[in-house]
Amino acid sequence: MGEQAPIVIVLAPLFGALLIAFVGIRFKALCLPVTLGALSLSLAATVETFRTVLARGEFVYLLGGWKRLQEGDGISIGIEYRVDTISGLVLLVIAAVSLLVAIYSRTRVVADTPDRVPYYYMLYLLLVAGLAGMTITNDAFNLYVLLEISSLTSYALIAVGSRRAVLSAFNYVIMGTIGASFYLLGIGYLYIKTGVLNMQDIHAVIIANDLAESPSIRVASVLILMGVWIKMAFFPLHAWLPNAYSYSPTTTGALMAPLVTKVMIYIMIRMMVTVFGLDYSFRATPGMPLHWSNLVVTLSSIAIVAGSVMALSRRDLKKMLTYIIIAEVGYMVGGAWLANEKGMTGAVYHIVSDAFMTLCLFLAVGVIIARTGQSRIEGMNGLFKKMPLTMAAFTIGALSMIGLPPTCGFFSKWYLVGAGIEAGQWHYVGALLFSSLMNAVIFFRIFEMAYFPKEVNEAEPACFDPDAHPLETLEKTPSSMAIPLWISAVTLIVLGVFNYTIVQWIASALQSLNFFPAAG
Amino acid sequence: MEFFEQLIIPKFNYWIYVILMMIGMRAMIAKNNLVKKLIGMAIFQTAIILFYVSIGVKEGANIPILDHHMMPGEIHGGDPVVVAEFANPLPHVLMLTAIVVGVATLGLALAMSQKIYRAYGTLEEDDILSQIKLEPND
Amino acid sequence: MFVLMLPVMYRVVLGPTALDRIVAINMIGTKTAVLLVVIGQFFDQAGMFVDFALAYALLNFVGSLAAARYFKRTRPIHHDLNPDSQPEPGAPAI
Amino acid sequence: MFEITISIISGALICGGLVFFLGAAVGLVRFPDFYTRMHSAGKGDTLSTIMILLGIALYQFHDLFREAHSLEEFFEHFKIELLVAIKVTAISVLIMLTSPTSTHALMEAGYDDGMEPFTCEDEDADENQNGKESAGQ
Amino acid sequence: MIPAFDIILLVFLVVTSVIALRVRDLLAASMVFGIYSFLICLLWAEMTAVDVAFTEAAVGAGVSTVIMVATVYQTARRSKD
Amino acid sequence: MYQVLVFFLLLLTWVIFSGLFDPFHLSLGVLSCLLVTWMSSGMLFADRAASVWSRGRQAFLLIGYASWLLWQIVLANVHILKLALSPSGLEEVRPRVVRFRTGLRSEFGKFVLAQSITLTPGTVTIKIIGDEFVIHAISRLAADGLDGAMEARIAAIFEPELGDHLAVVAEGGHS
Amino acid sequence: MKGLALFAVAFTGALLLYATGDFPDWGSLDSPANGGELSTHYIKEVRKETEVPNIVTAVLADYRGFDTMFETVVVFVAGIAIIAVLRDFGNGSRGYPPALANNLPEEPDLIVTQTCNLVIPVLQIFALYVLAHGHHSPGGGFQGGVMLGASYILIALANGVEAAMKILSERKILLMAATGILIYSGTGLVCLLLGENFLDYHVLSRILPTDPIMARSHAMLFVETGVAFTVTAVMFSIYANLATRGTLKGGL
Amino acid sequence: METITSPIPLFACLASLLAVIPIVAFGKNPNLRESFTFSAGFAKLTLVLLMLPWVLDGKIVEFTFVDEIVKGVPLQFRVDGLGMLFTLVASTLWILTSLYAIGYMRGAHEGSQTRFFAFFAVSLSATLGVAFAANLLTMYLFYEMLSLATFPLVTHHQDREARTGGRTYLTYLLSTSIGFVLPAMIYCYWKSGGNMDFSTGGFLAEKVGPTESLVLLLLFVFGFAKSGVMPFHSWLPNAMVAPTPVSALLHAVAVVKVGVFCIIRVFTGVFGTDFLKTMDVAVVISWIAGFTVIVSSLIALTQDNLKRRLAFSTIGQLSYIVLGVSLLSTFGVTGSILHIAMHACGKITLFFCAGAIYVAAHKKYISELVGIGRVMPVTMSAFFIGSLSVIGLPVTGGLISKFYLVMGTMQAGHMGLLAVFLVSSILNAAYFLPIVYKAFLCRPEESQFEPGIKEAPLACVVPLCITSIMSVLLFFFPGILLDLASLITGVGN
Repeated sequence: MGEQAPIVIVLAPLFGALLIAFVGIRFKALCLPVTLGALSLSLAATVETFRTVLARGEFVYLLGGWKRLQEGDGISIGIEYRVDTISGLVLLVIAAVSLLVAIYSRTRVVADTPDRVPYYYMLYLLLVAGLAGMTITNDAFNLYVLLEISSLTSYALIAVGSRRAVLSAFNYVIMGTIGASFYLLGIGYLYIKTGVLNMQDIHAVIIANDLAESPSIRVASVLILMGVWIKMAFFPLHAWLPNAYSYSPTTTGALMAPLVTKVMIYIMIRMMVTVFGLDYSFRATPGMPLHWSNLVVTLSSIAIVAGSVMALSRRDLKKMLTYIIIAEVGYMVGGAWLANEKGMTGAVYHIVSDAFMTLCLFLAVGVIIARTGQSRIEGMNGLFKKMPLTMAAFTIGALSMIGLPPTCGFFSKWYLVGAGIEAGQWHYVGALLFSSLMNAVIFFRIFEMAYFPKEVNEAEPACFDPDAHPLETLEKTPSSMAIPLWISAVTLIVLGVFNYTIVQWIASALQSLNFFPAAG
Repeated sequence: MEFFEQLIIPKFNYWIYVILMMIGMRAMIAKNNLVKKLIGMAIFQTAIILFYVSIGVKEGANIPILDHHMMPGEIHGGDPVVVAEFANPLPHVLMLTAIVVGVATLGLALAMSQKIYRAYGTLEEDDILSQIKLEPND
Repeated sequence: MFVLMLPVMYRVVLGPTALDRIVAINMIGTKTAVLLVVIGQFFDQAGMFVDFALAYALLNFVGSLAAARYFKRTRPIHHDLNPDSQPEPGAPAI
Repeated sequence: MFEITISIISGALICGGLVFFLGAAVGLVRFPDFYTRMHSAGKGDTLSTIMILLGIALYQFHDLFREAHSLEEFFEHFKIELLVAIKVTAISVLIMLTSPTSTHALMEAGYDDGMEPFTCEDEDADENQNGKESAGQ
Repeated sequence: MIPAFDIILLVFLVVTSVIALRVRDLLAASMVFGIYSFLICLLWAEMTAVDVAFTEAAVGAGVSTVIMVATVYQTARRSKD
Repeated sequence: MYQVLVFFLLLLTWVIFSGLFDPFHLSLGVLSCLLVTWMSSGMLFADRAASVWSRGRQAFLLIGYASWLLWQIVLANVHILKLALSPSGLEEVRPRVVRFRTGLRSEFGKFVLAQSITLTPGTVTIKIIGDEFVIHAISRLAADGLDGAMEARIAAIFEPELGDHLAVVAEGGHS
Repeated sequence: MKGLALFAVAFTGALLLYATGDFPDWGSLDSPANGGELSTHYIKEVRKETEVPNIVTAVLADYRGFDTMFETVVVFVAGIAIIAVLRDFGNGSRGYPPALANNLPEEPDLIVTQTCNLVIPVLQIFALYVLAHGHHSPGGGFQGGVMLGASYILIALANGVEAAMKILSERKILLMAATGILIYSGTGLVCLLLGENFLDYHVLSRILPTDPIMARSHAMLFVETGVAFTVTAVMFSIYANLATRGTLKGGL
Repeated sequence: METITSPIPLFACLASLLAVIPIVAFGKNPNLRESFTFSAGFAKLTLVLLMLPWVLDGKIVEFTFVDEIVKGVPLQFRVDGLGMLFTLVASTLWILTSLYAIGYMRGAHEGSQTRFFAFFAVSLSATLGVAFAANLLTMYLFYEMLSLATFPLVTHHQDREARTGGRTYLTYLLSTSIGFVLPAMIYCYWKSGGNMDFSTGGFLAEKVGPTESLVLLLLFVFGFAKSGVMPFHSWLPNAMVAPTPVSALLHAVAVVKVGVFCIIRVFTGVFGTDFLKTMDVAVVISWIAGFTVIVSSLIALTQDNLKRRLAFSTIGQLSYIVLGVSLLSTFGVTGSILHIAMHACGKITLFFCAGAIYVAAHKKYISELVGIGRVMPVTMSAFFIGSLSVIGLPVTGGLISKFYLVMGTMQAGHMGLLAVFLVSSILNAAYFLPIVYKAFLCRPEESQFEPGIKEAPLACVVPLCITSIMSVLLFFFPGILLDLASLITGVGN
């Protein structure tokens, strides 16, 4: 079982989707159990894989049994999966988050998309399969295919929402296609110079033929980065994200917001580390006036500040959260490009923690919307009294977002700030702190609103368009929503307290890399 | 002139692909009509496919299908395969996938544009935006 | 053959109406099938290329049929010489 | 000898096809309205395609008598070439079937679309039993 | 590959793509896009990528164009640009 | 019976396409033909009850007709060529819409007739409404050429019982 | 917006052209991609390892079979997604503008119908031929599937979508699409159950009466069939939904 | 130094945290609820007292939750003299405050008492956590927890005023802690090579240069804004919108003392006084603190609201402590540590009194208190004792700590700062004694009180009596505190 576990991670959701296609269309009640079963199986396989990785270190699964040439030393002719602790962690996050959101979705999917439940769950499962596959694969092109699966499913998952959702999904399609195409082009540029597609082989060829200086490789790296940045909504390229996430159905937002951008960041890290190599990524290129990584870190500082400021100016909870996501993306990109081990560790750790933070907040907001029927900040009056448990979980998520101990948000900030100090990137440190403060302001504004009783307030228009489903509000929070919310909230603290274990796992994967301090 | 011989002629395909890609991308970003955007998207994707297929071209090579008499099953041993005789199959494989992805994306995007039309009664981006401005927004 | 395609392209470009273009397109499509066979001859692999020339011929038909059906299924547009100035008759008024 | 004959015949067919194609193309440009253009396109296209294809089909056999080591190999070649020729012929049959259909379909589309055919009211209009129909109503 | 074919086709390709994007009648645009994919298909065939060409033929002629026409049918035919 | 016929026709098509005669591919062919027969056998022929022999006869006659038609097509093209290339060609373009009624009953017959009209010089079928054909002719000459000859030939193939009646018309018109 | 777009496009173009000078010449034999170990291996060893003459098919369905499986899933996703986005289950018409004036009553055209009746079986048998002969000539599951789907589209074009839906109903479409992937991944899964890695077809020789190499070849046919199933169903479904605005009634 | 590993610190900390559960669970039954508050308080005090002998023996009690929460830094409790002293004060006063709170809350008919008591308990846990923290990170963790846990207490009334107060409160506390302390802390972590344990010599000693240490010191001093050093002081007067028990315990004892406690920790544990002495930078802090002392006293003079006056007084007194520790002299540090306890007892008395006055007479302003000594003699006597203690007059504990502080100034040789002490003492007297004077010595006819007013409920009066007595007792028996303080300064008593 342990040997085959990596493939089960991807196959379980896939077969789940098929099963829904076979039986779920007729028996709608079976959709959710099938989904849950598939995701649980996937989670189990992930845990098993992760245990194997912890026991044996990085390991490789050969699809189709095509071994590398020359007794395993040569290039890879098939497709392989490669799991190390970092990808294992990301996989764990994907499996856990998707399972939680699936539980959460029990009442929501039926409410949001009453007549297309089976389709929704099929797309849901396939999105998870795509994300997991992206994380685990070691083949640059296979990654593209899986990227497209996850993109297509996410377009559809967004577009099943209100009519604004369709519009934003369309924008997402345009942006996403440009992003994915850039990625594909980048792979093409790599392929034309190296002739291989396996990530490690590409790296080996670049090193062996000393291609790092060649324009093609340089352009390839830019293209891949641009592509991945578009997909992760890195600041100047973020325009698609806020509308897409905030107008989509609750479950979609709760699934995509924690996972999609994070997986893209993981892929960026993967590209930097595995394909191009740190030496390439962080070295000052002679022809360039600007230090490569300096530039990116500066960009990410801008992203952080801009994301926070934009988040502050929103009056809609979901929108606000989406802008916070944009800021958080800046955290991780900047962390990864700080050119030191701490930064990379922090970035990976932040992937994990941010996934759960976002999850917690989105779930909480989902509950709030389900209960109050709208998501404007003004509408949150007196929520602490009305739904104390939800608000408590929301508070934990918010505190984590702000970065208060002992939640995991604090520790990721800890590593990132530490790395920023070490790298001497003061503006990045400043941006991090600034965004923490902004988050504090943002969330305490909400707390205030929710904590203090209602003051005079004119009729607040709902942000949903009038022809969407009439939002019927629930009398009490169903346990299918409360339990995942609380699990995620508790996970935030657990992740925080045991952050060092996680960081050690990350470090064990990074330790073979030869990090060096960035000059300047 | 030397520039011409060195950079343009031997890499003609690559130049055209860049041009096509720019055309497509500009349409994707700047066109007002959603369907036009999608046509631009399709052109953009074919440009990339063109790039890949161009990678795999070999001077004087034939299509990457072995002749029957080269198959060991038919006549044992067969002629040795000369690599230069066959085009590089790998880009073709990759592009098959890319085409499929392209058509899938196109279909989905068209479905969305129909739904947008149903909701807003137009496919022009600026009209839709002006309608949205009238809606309650955050 | 390509030279002969030029006038057809001329119709495609200028066209005045969409139908003119479609006619031209249909023609190009058929010729494409032929060209495929010709290319097959170049590669001395006609057997392979004939297959998809055949596919092409069949599918080209689908394309024109769809276009024709479009006209059949829409309300007639009253044509004058500048069709681009015509409003869309089916568009809901919003 | 055989080779040359085959080549000449197929060459002639192909050239004929090209000429017709030229006619069709020029007609497409010169003719005054959609319907007449349709005539040119529909017919010229069909025939030129068929002719070129038949030419190619014949051309398949041009190297039938190339060096063959055995009779078996000869038949092998023959079989392959025959198949290709039949397939090419099949394409032309299909085109013969589909091309007029699409011509017709487009014609009808134009007709339904209310496109005014450019007609000449001849002096002997009454010769047609049902009279002329001005389209579009 | 056949360089002469290649160059002609590529030039045609650029022309067609520009037309497809400039025509205001969306139906015509989608049909021109059909030509575009014919040419692309020829191009692939000429570059020895038969399988790709086959796919492009099937998709471009059989599906892409038709679904675009279907969309134009279900939405508006005129475009502002 | 009908389906068996269809099956063998399809198998013939398959063999033409395939050109591989090893058992593996043949069996695949049989499988596919069965599948297609099952899926869409209803489409090929309208009259399912017709005997094999009558079909054979029809097919045979159809081939003869086709060769005649081919010649007509060549004529048509020469006509077009003339119109298109000669400087005075455009003068002769005198398009008109003609309507006439056919005596053919079967749909397939009508279909073949319409196709033939489209392929013959100067005329294109626009519409078939019931028995009435709406035809666009490019010149007066072409419109005049629309006599019953073709109809008669078709009738001879598909609807022999009609044939005699029509043949007379054809004789008259053809001279 | 326009200026920005122009800038972005120009920037990208310049970037791409910058690298073009670095490329190996077009069509060169010894560029890394063409002369590299990977493609050389595929061309040289394909007959030894898989016994499939069409190298593209071999690479597609075997060496990179996993890619292709997900390619099929992409198609499946597209089908599902379009249904999920567009499908109008009859109760989803709140607040939409009144139905377009476009839907005229259906009147099948004799000529078109007849032609289609003749063409469709040929198209179908040709599609299946393409599918079955993917090993020897260009084509394979995807191309065959698209053509098979196109044949149904043709039915819809000739006789209206509803007529075509009678032959291939929505439920059948879904089942068929899912079956396709099931065939593909099931083939892989059987390999897994037989104790080898996913999609490692040679192990199928234990249950097929062939040697491991031929097992690969035959397994490729299985998976191509799977691809064809999915593609057929989805292509038709895409058309049917788009043509009818998701109502599956009337429409183009 | 002997180390004992024992979970008692954890239990002590958890005692109040766990009490939250029954408090919330029995929210409907006030008496039962408060009995849990009390039992938790006593349990906590008992646990703390259990550790006291060990600490006095010079042993250190340690407990580790998480071995390495970040690399090289455990999540750990370590009880040493300073922490013990602070804990002792806090847990003793909690019991008294609880008693007082019951009286006050019921007397003033406040709502949401369950929430009040629950967060009260949480705050106490956080305070203990800060006190026990073995390293900077653990301390920071509980510091933030305290900020958050007190927010609902500050904004207890949930009205507009509370909203403003709460907003100011959190803005100051969070922005400084995130903006200043966090980067400073991470910088320390990086500089020290992954070690954050408080140690007598300071873990950062010899690792930073003068400029860096000055910047870090400033960041810490301003960052721990709970200490109220100007210019980050204004949250404190604003937080006085809270119910008086909150002001009393938290803003006289727990919260503000946590701030200065942290600063003391930074001086002693992070940098080490010896190391700081080698670089002449701490004097900057001294002057800032001195400035705060004077200015806040002057402002206090102008305040009419009793609680606000007390608040400004608190700001000044806190700066004494900061000043004391920044002198880096043994006496100064000792004085600072002692002042935590002394000022706590004094100031809590004063707050209790203010609360009692409010409960009994609904008076908030000093100008309204003329003659109140006649109707509420017990309360006002206690008020008098408290003022004495805060001013630093005998026979109260305040004298002792002030004595040490002045000694410390002289030891450090900063005569200017000595002047600060003197001036501020005079100012202290100037803003407290008039109140007492007016309360007792005004003519009866000036009294504004109608006859019905009498002493506040017993639950209010008893605690304030006890605290005032404690203030006096501390003057006579400061030994145990000195012992504890000497454990930090390393000087035998």
